[in-house]
Amino acid sequence: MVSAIYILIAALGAAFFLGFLKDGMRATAFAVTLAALVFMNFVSAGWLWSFAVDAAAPVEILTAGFSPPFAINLRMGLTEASLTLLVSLSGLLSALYLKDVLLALGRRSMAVLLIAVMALCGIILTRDTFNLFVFFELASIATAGLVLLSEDERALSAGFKYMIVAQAISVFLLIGIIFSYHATGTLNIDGMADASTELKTGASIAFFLMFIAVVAELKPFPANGWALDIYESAHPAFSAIFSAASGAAFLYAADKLLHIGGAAWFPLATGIGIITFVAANLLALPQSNDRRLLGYSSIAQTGLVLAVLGQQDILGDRYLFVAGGLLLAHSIAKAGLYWLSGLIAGRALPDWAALRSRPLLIFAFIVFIAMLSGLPPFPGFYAKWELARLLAGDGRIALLALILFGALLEAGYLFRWFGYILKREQPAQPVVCTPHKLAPVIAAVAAGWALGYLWGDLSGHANLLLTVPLLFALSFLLLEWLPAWIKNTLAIAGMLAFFVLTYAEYDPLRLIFAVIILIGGPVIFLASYHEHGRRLGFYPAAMLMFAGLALLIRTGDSFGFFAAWELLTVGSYFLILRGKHSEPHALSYIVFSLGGAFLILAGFALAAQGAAQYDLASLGLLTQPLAPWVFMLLAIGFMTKTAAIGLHIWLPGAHGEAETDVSPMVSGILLKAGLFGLFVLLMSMGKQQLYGIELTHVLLWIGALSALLGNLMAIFEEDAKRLLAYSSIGQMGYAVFGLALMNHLGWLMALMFVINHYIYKSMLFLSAGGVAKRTGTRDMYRMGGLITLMPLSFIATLIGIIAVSGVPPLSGFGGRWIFYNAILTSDARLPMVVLFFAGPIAFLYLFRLIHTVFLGQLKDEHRKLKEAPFWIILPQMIFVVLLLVFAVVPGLALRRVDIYLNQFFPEGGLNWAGTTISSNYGYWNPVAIMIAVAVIFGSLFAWLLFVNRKAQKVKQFNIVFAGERPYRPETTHFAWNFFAPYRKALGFMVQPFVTRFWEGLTNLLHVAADLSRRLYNGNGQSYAFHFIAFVVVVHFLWTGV
Amino acid sequence: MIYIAMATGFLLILIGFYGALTNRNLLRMIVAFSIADTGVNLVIISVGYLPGRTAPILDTTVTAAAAATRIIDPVPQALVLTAIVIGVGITALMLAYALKLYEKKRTLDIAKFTELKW
Amino acid sequence: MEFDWMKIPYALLTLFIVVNYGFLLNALIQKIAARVGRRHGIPIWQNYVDILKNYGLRSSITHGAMFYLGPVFRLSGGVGLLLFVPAIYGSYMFSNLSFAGDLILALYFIFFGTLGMALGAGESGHPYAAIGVSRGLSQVTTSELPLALAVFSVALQYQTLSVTEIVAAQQGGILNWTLFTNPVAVAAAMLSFLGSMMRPPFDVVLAPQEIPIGPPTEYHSSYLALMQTNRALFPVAKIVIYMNLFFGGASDWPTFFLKVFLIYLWSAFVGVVFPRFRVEQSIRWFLIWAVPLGILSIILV
Amino acid sequence: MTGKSMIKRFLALLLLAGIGAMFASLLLAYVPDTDLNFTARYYAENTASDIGAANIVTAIIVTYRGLDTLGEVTVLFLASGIVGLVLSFGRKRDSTPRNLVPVGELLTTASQHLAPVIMLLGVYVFVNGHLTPGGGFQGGAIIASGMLLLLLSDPLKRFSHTLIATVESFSGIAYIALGLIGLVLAGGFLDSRILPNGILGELISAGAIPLIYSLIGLKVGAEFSSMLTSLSETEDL
Repeated sequence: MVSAIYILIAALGAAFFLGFLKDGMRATAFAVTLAALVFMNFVSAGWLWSFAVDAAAPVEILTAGFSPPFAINLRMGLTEASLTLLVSLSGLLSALYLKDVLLALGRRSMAVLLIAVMALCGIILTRDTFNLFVFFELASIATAGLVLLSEDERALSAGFKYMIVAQAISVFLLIGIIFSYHATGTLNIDGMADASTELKTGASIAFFLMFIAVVAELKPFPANGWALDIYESAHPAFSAIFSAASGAAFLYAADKLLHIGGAAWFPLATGIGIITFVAANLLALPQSNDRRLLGYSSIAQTGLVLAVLGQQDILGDRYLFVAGGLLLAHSIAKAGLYWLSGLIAGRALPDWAALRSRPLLIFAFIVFIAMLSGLPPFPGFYAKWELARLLAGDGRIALLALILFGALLEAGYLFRWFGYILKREQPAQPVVCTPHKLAPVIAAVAAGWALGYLWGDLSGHANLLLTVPLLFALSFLLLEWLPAWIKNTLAIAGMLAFFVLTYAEYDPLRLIFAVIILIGGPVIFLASYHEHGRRLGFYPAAMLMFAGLALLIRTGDSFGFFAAWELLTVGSYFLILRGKHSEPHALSYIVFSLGGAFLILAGFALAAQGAAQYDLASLGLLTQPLAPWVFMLLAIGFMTKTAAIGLHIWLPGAHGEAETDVSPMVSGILLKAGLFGLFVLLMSMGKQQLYGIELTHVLLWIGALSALLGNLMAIFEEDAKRLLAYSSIGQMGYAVFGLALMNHLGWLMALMFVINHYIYKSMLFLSAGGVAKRTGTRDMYRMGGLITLMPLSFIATLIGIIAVSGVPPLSGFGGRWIFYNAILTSDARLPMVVLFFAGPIAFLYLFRLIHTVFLGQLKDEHRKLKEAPFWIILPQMIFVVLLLVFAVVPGLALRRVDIYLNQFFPEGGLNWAGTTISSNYGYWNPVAIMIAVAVIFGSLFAWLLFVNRKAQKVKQFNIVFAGERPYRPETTHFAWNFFAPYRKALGFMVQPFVTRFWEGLTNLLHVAADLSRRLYNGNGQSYAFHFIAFVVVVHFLWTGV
Repeated sequence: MIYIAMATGFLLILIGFYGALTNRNLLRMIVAFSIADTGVNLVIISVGYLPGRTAPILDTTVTAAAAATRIIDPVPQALVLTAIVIGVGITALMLAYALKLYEKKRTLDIAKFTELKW
Repeated sequence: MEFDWMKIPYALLTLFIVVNYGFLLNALIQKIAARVGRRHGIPIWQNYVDILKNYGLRSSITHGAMFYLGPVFRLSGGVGLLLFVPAIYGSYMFSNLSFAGDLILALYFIFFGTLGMALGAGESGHPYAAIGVSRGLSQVTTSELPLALAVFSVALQYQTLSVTEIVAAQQGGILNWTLFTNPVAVAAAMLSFLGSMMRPPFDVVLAPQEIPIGPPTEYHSSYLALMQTNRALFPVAKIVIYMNLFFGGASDWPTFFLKVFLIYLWSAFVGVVFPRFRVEQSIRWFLIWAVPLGILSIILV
Repeated sequence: MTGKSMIKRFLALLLLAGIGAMFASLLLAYVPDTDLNFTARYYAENTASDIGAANIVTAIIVTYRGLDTLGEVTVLFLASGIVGLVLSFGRKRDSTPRNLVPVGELLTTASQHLAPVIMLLGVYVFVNGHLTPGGGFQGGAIIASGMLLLLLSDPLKRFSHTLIATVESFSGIAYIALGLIGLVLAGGFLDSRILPNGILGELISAGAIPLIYSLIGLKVGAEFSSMLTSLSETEDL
C-alpha cells in the first residue's frame, strides 16, 4: 500500500507546483488540483480497503527516521482511513463543484483548497499534539481564505469574525500544549496518554485548556456565532467541506484528546455536546434562511457526535458503529444539502420549491433529510437504535430523552422545509443544473444508500435493504416512468402474492391484520385506477407504507418492529402530503408519529436493558420497577397512531385533506398499526400497576373519552371527509376500550371493530371522495339531493352508516352485541357510561353525512352531474357485499380468532352452535335476524307497492317553494350548522383544549428560540466575548463539579 | 527569576485580551491579539528555562558530551519559533481583511459589520 | 335450521291483536288528555276512520326511492320490535321470534325505525322535515342513555340478557318485580320512557303547531296510513319491553292490556301537565336528572 | 464613556479575572525541572552524533520535527496566497497610480547602501543556521526587512511578482524533493542524513540541514516580500 504520508506530500507538492504555472494556464492548474485530490482519495481508499476487507493492523508512519517521542509520527487505522476518505472525497466533489469559481479566482485559490484538504487529513493522521496545533492553524487560515470563494459581500466580515475567535483559540491551545509538555515530558499523544497519572496531579488545567480549544473548533453552543455567519455567507461548496470534512476532522481530534484525558473527561464532552445539540436544534426552528438553517443543523449534529464521544466508555465495541453512523450520515447529508442549495437562486426556504421541476433532486432531498433525522434504511437509524439501547441499558435516561427531544425538533423543521418544497408556489428562476454541479449531489445520494446497506450488514440485526417488502417498494422508484395503471396492477399483484406466500406463518390474530393489509390494500388500490398519467411519487410512497405494515405484523423482535414502524410512518407521511392543502396537517402528522416512534424506541431500549437481541414476547418477563414505565412509553407511542384523545389533532387534517384513494388507505388500514401495537403490548405485558394506578384502567378511560369526544367533534364538522376522520377517532376509541377491558369478549370486540372499521370507513371515504370529485367541494352544505344522480354512492353510504351505527341487521350490531357481553363480565363500570353516551351520538353525524349529501334539494349547478368514476364505485360495491356477508356469517372471521384468544383469556368465550352465537349472557342469531327483517321489510314493501300502484314521481323543489329560487344553502335542507341546538347544549365539551395545548407548546418553543437566537448579534467582538465567557464558565463548572 | 518571565507572559496575554475585547477599532484589535501572541511566546520560552544553564548551542565551551547537564530544554524554543511564524501569518491575514473591510464600508468599527446575525 | 313454521301465524295473530289494541289505546289516551283540558276528545274509533281514509286515497306522489322506503322502514321497525320480544310470558304461542336475539337486539332495533323515518323525511326535501329530524335525533341521544344504563343494571342484576329469563326471574308476586328489587333503575327507565313517547314535555320533534308534525310533513295517503299503523304499534311494542323488564311481564292477555295501559298512562299523565321543552333544555334535563339515576343504578346493583 | 461600554469593560474585566485565575493556578503549580526531561535529554545527547548540527534547536526544527516546519512554511505560503486573494477580491484592475510626495533624500541614498548589506546578513544567518543561533525563518525575515526598506524608499517601485512566485515555488518544491530523498535514502520523510554529517562546527556539516534551512530562508523571504508587495500595491487606491 502507498504510505499515508504521500497524502500530505501530494497535496503540498501540487500546491507549490501551482506557483510555477503562469496565470494564464488556469485549466491545467485545475487539472493538477483534481489529480492531486484523486490521488489522495486513491491512497485513503486503498488503506480503507486493506483495513475493512483484509482486517490489517493500524500502521505507524515515522517521519525524520526517529521513533515517536523524539519525532512526529502519523497513524493510519480504520477510522483514520475512513475519515481521510470522507475528507478527500468531499474535497474532490466540492472542487469539482467549484470549477468555475476556482477558474475565475486563479491558481492561488486552488492551492488554498488543496492545502485545506491536506490540513484536515493532517489533523486526522497526526499523533503529535504540537503538529496537531500546526495543522489546526493551517485549517483555520485555509478556512478564512476559502470563505472568499463566495460571491456574497458579507463573507469578508464572516471571515474576519472567524479569525478573531481563531486567535483566541490558538492562545489557549498553545498554553495548554506547552504546560502539558512540561508535565508529561513529551509532545506525543500516545506518550501523553501513558503519562496521564502525573498529568492529573499538577496540570489538569493544561489539559483542560488544550481540550476546550479543540472543542471550541467544534462550534459549541453559545460560542458558535462565527460558524453560523460563515455557513450563511460562504459558498455552499465550501460550506459542504466546512460542515462535513472539517467537522469530522475536529471531532476525531477531540477523540484523540479524550484518549489522553481518560474517562474522567468524558462527562465534559457529553455535557457540551448535548447542550449544543438541543440548543442548536431549538434555535433552528425560527430560521428562514436555508444555509443558516443548515448551519444550525450541522452544529447540532456535530454536538450530538461529541456527546456520543463522551459515551464511549459504555458504548464499548459498538462505539465506532454508532459514532461512525451518526457522523457519516450527517456529513453526507449536509454536504448534499449544501450542494443542492448552490443550485437554487432564492435563499428563503420556500424558494426551494424550484426543485419541483426536477423530481430527481426532490428524491435526493428526501434521502438527505431521511439520513439526517435517522430514518430507516440509512446508517443514522441503526446508530440511533444502538445508542438508545446502550444508553437505556446503562440507565442514562435523561441523556436519551434529550437526544430524542433534539432529534424530534430536527425532524420537525426538516419536514416542514420538505412541505414547503412540495406545496409552496414555484419561484421564477429555474434550478441551474450543470453536470459538474449535479455529479456531487448524485454521488452523495449513492453514498447514502451504500452506507445504508453497509450499516445494515454491520448492525447485527436483519439488514433492512434485504427484506422483500422494502425491496419491492424501492423497486417502484425505478418504475416511475411507467403509466399509473401498470404500476397499480403490479402493486396489487405483488401484495396478493406476498399474502399467498406468507399465509401459513400467521396465527389467527395476525391473520386478520394480514388480511386487512394485504387483501384490503389491493381492494383500495382498485380505486387508484381512476387516476391517469404517471402519478409520480404515489406508488413508492404507498408501497413503502404497505412494506412497513407487512413487516410489522411478521416481525418478532423489537428492532424489526421499530424499523417497520418508522417505515410505515415515513411512507404514510409522503402519501398524506400528496393532498392539495395537506402541508400543515402532514407536518403535524409526521411530528406526532415520530414523537410516538421515539417513545416506542425509548420503551424498547428500556425493556432490553442492554441486550442486543430483544424479542417482543419477553416483554412479559419484565419486573416491577421497570415494567410499568415500559408499558406507559409503548402505550403512548402506539396511541399516537390510533389518535387517542390528546394525541388526535393531526388526524382530521391528515385524513381529510388526503387524496381520494389515499384517505381510505390511511384511515382504514394505517390506524390498525396502532391497534396491532396495543394488541402485542397487552398480549405480552397484560395488566400493569404504576404507583397503585391500574394502567389498563387508564387506557379504558382514554378509549371511552376518545369515543365520546371523537363522535361529538364529528357532529359539528361541515367538511364530509373531516367528519369521517373524526368518526375514525371515535371508532378507534371503541377499539382501545375493548382492548383495555382485558377479557375475552373485549378483545373479540376490538378485533370486530378492526374488521368493521376497515370495511365501512374505506367505503365511506371512497364515496365521500367520489362525491367530492364530481361536485368539486367537500363542504356538505354545498351539496344535496345527489341520490338521483349518484345512486350507487348513496347505496354504499347507506349501508355504511347502517353498519357504523350498529343497527341490527348489519355487522355493526355484532360489534355492539359483543361489547355488551364484554362489559357485563368486566368490573370497571364508570367508563361504560361514557361509552353508552357515545353510541347514539355516532348516529347523529352519520345521519348528517347521508342527509346533507344525498337527500334534500338538488342544487342547480349539480343538475348534470354523473355518477362517481367506475373505479371508485367498484371497491365500494365490493365492500357492500363484504359487509352483508360478514353481517350474516360473522363466524367466518371471528370463529378461529375466538378459539385463539382462549389461550389468553380461557373463560368468557363464545360458542358457535349452528347459526346462533351465544355467550354466558345472551344469544344472537344473525341469520334469523336477517331473514326476519328481510321478510317483514319485503312484505310491507310489497303491500305499499300494491296500494300505491299509480304514485307519480315529483321533484321536491316545486312543491315546497312554488318556483321561487332560494340561493342561501341553509334554506334548502337545513344542512348548515345542522345540529345547532346540540351545540348549545353540549358545545362546551368540544372546545379545542387539546389543540390549544399543542399550539401553545409549539409557540412556546418558537418564542424561546426567537429570543435566545438574539444572542448572535453579528458583532465579532461579542463572539470573542462569548468564547472567552464559555471557557471561563465551563472551567469553573468543571472544576466545581 | 523564571516566574517573572512567565508572569509577564501571562500578564501580556491578559492585556492583549482586554484590548481585543474593549477596543472597537479593527486595527487596535489586531494589535491587541499580537500582544497576546507575544505573551504566549514568552510563556512558552519561560517553560523551557532551567536555572543555571546555557543556550542549547554545542561549541567549544559546551561540548557534546557535557551537553545533557549544561543546556536548557531546546524543545520549547523550537515550538516558539513555529508559534511566532504562525502568529505572523495570521496577523498578516487579519490586516489584509481589515483593509478590505475598510474599503467596503469606509469604517474600522467592528460594530458596523453586523449584517450577518440571528 | 330447526325453525318451526307454526311461529309465523302465531306472530301474525299477536300483531293483529296488538295493532287493534294500539288504535283503541291511542284514541283512549287522547280522549283522557282532552278531558283533562275540558274538551270532549276524539271518538274511540277515530283511528280506524283515519286508516281507512288514507288507504282509500287514490292520488299519491313520491319524491324518490328513499321517500318511498321511509314508511316501510318505519313500520318494519315497529313490527320487528314487537316480534323480537316475547309478548306473553310462558306461552309458546305468543313468544314470537324472540329466539333470534336478546335484549340488545330489541334496544338497537328501536333505531331501525328512527333511521328509516329520518332518511324518508330527508328525501322529502321539506325543511320542516329536516328540522324535525335533527331535533328528534338530538333528543334521542340523551333520552336513550338512561334506558341503556337501566337495562344494563337490570342485566347485571339478573346476570342475563335474555328477556324471557328476566321475566321468569320476576314471577311470583308483586314484590319481586324489578320495580321493587331495583327501583333506581326503574326510575331512570321511566324518565327515559317520557323522552321517547313524543308526549308534550318532549314533543319538540313533532311540535304540531311549530313545524306541522315535523318529519312526516310531506307524507300523505297510503304512506301516512303505514305510519299511523306504526304509531299505534310502536308505543305498545316499546311498552312491552318496559313491562317485561321492570313490571314482571304478562302471563295472559288481560294483565298484558292492563299493564300496557297503565304504563302508557304514565307518559300521558306527565304530558298533560308540563309545557314543551326546547331541544337543548330537554338534553340538559335528561343529563341532569335521568342520567345520574342511571349511573346510580349501575353502581348500586 | 457610554453606559454600554462601561458594562462591556466591566464584563471584560470580570472574564479576564476568570482567565487570570486559571493562569495563576498554572503559574503556582509550575515547578521548574531540575534536569532535562527524557525527550530533551535524548536531543541533548544524540544531536551531535546523529545529525551533527551544533545548534540543537535547528536540529529539532529541521530534522526531528521536520513536519512542523513543513507545516509552518505552508502556513506562510497560504498566508501570502490568501493576502493576494483578499486584496484582489472585487478590486478594479486598472487603478491609476497617484503621485506621492517624494521620499526624503537621506532615506533613498541610505537604503541604496544598506539594502545589499541587509540581504547579505540575511543570507549569512540562514546559511549558518545549523551552527549559530537563528536559521531559515530569521534569515528570511531579515531579507524581507531589506525589501521593506526598499519599498519604503520608493513606494511606486514594482517588483516582478513572477520572480517572487518562482523563487517561492522552487524552494518549496526543492524542500519537498529533499524530504522525498530523505524518505527514499535515509530513515524517513524529511530525514536530513542524506549527506555526510561532516565535522561538528564546520560550515559543511550536519547533513542536508544547511541546504534545507537555506531553502526555507529563501522561501520565507519570498513569501514575506510577496505579502509586502501586494500590500504596497494597495497604496495606489
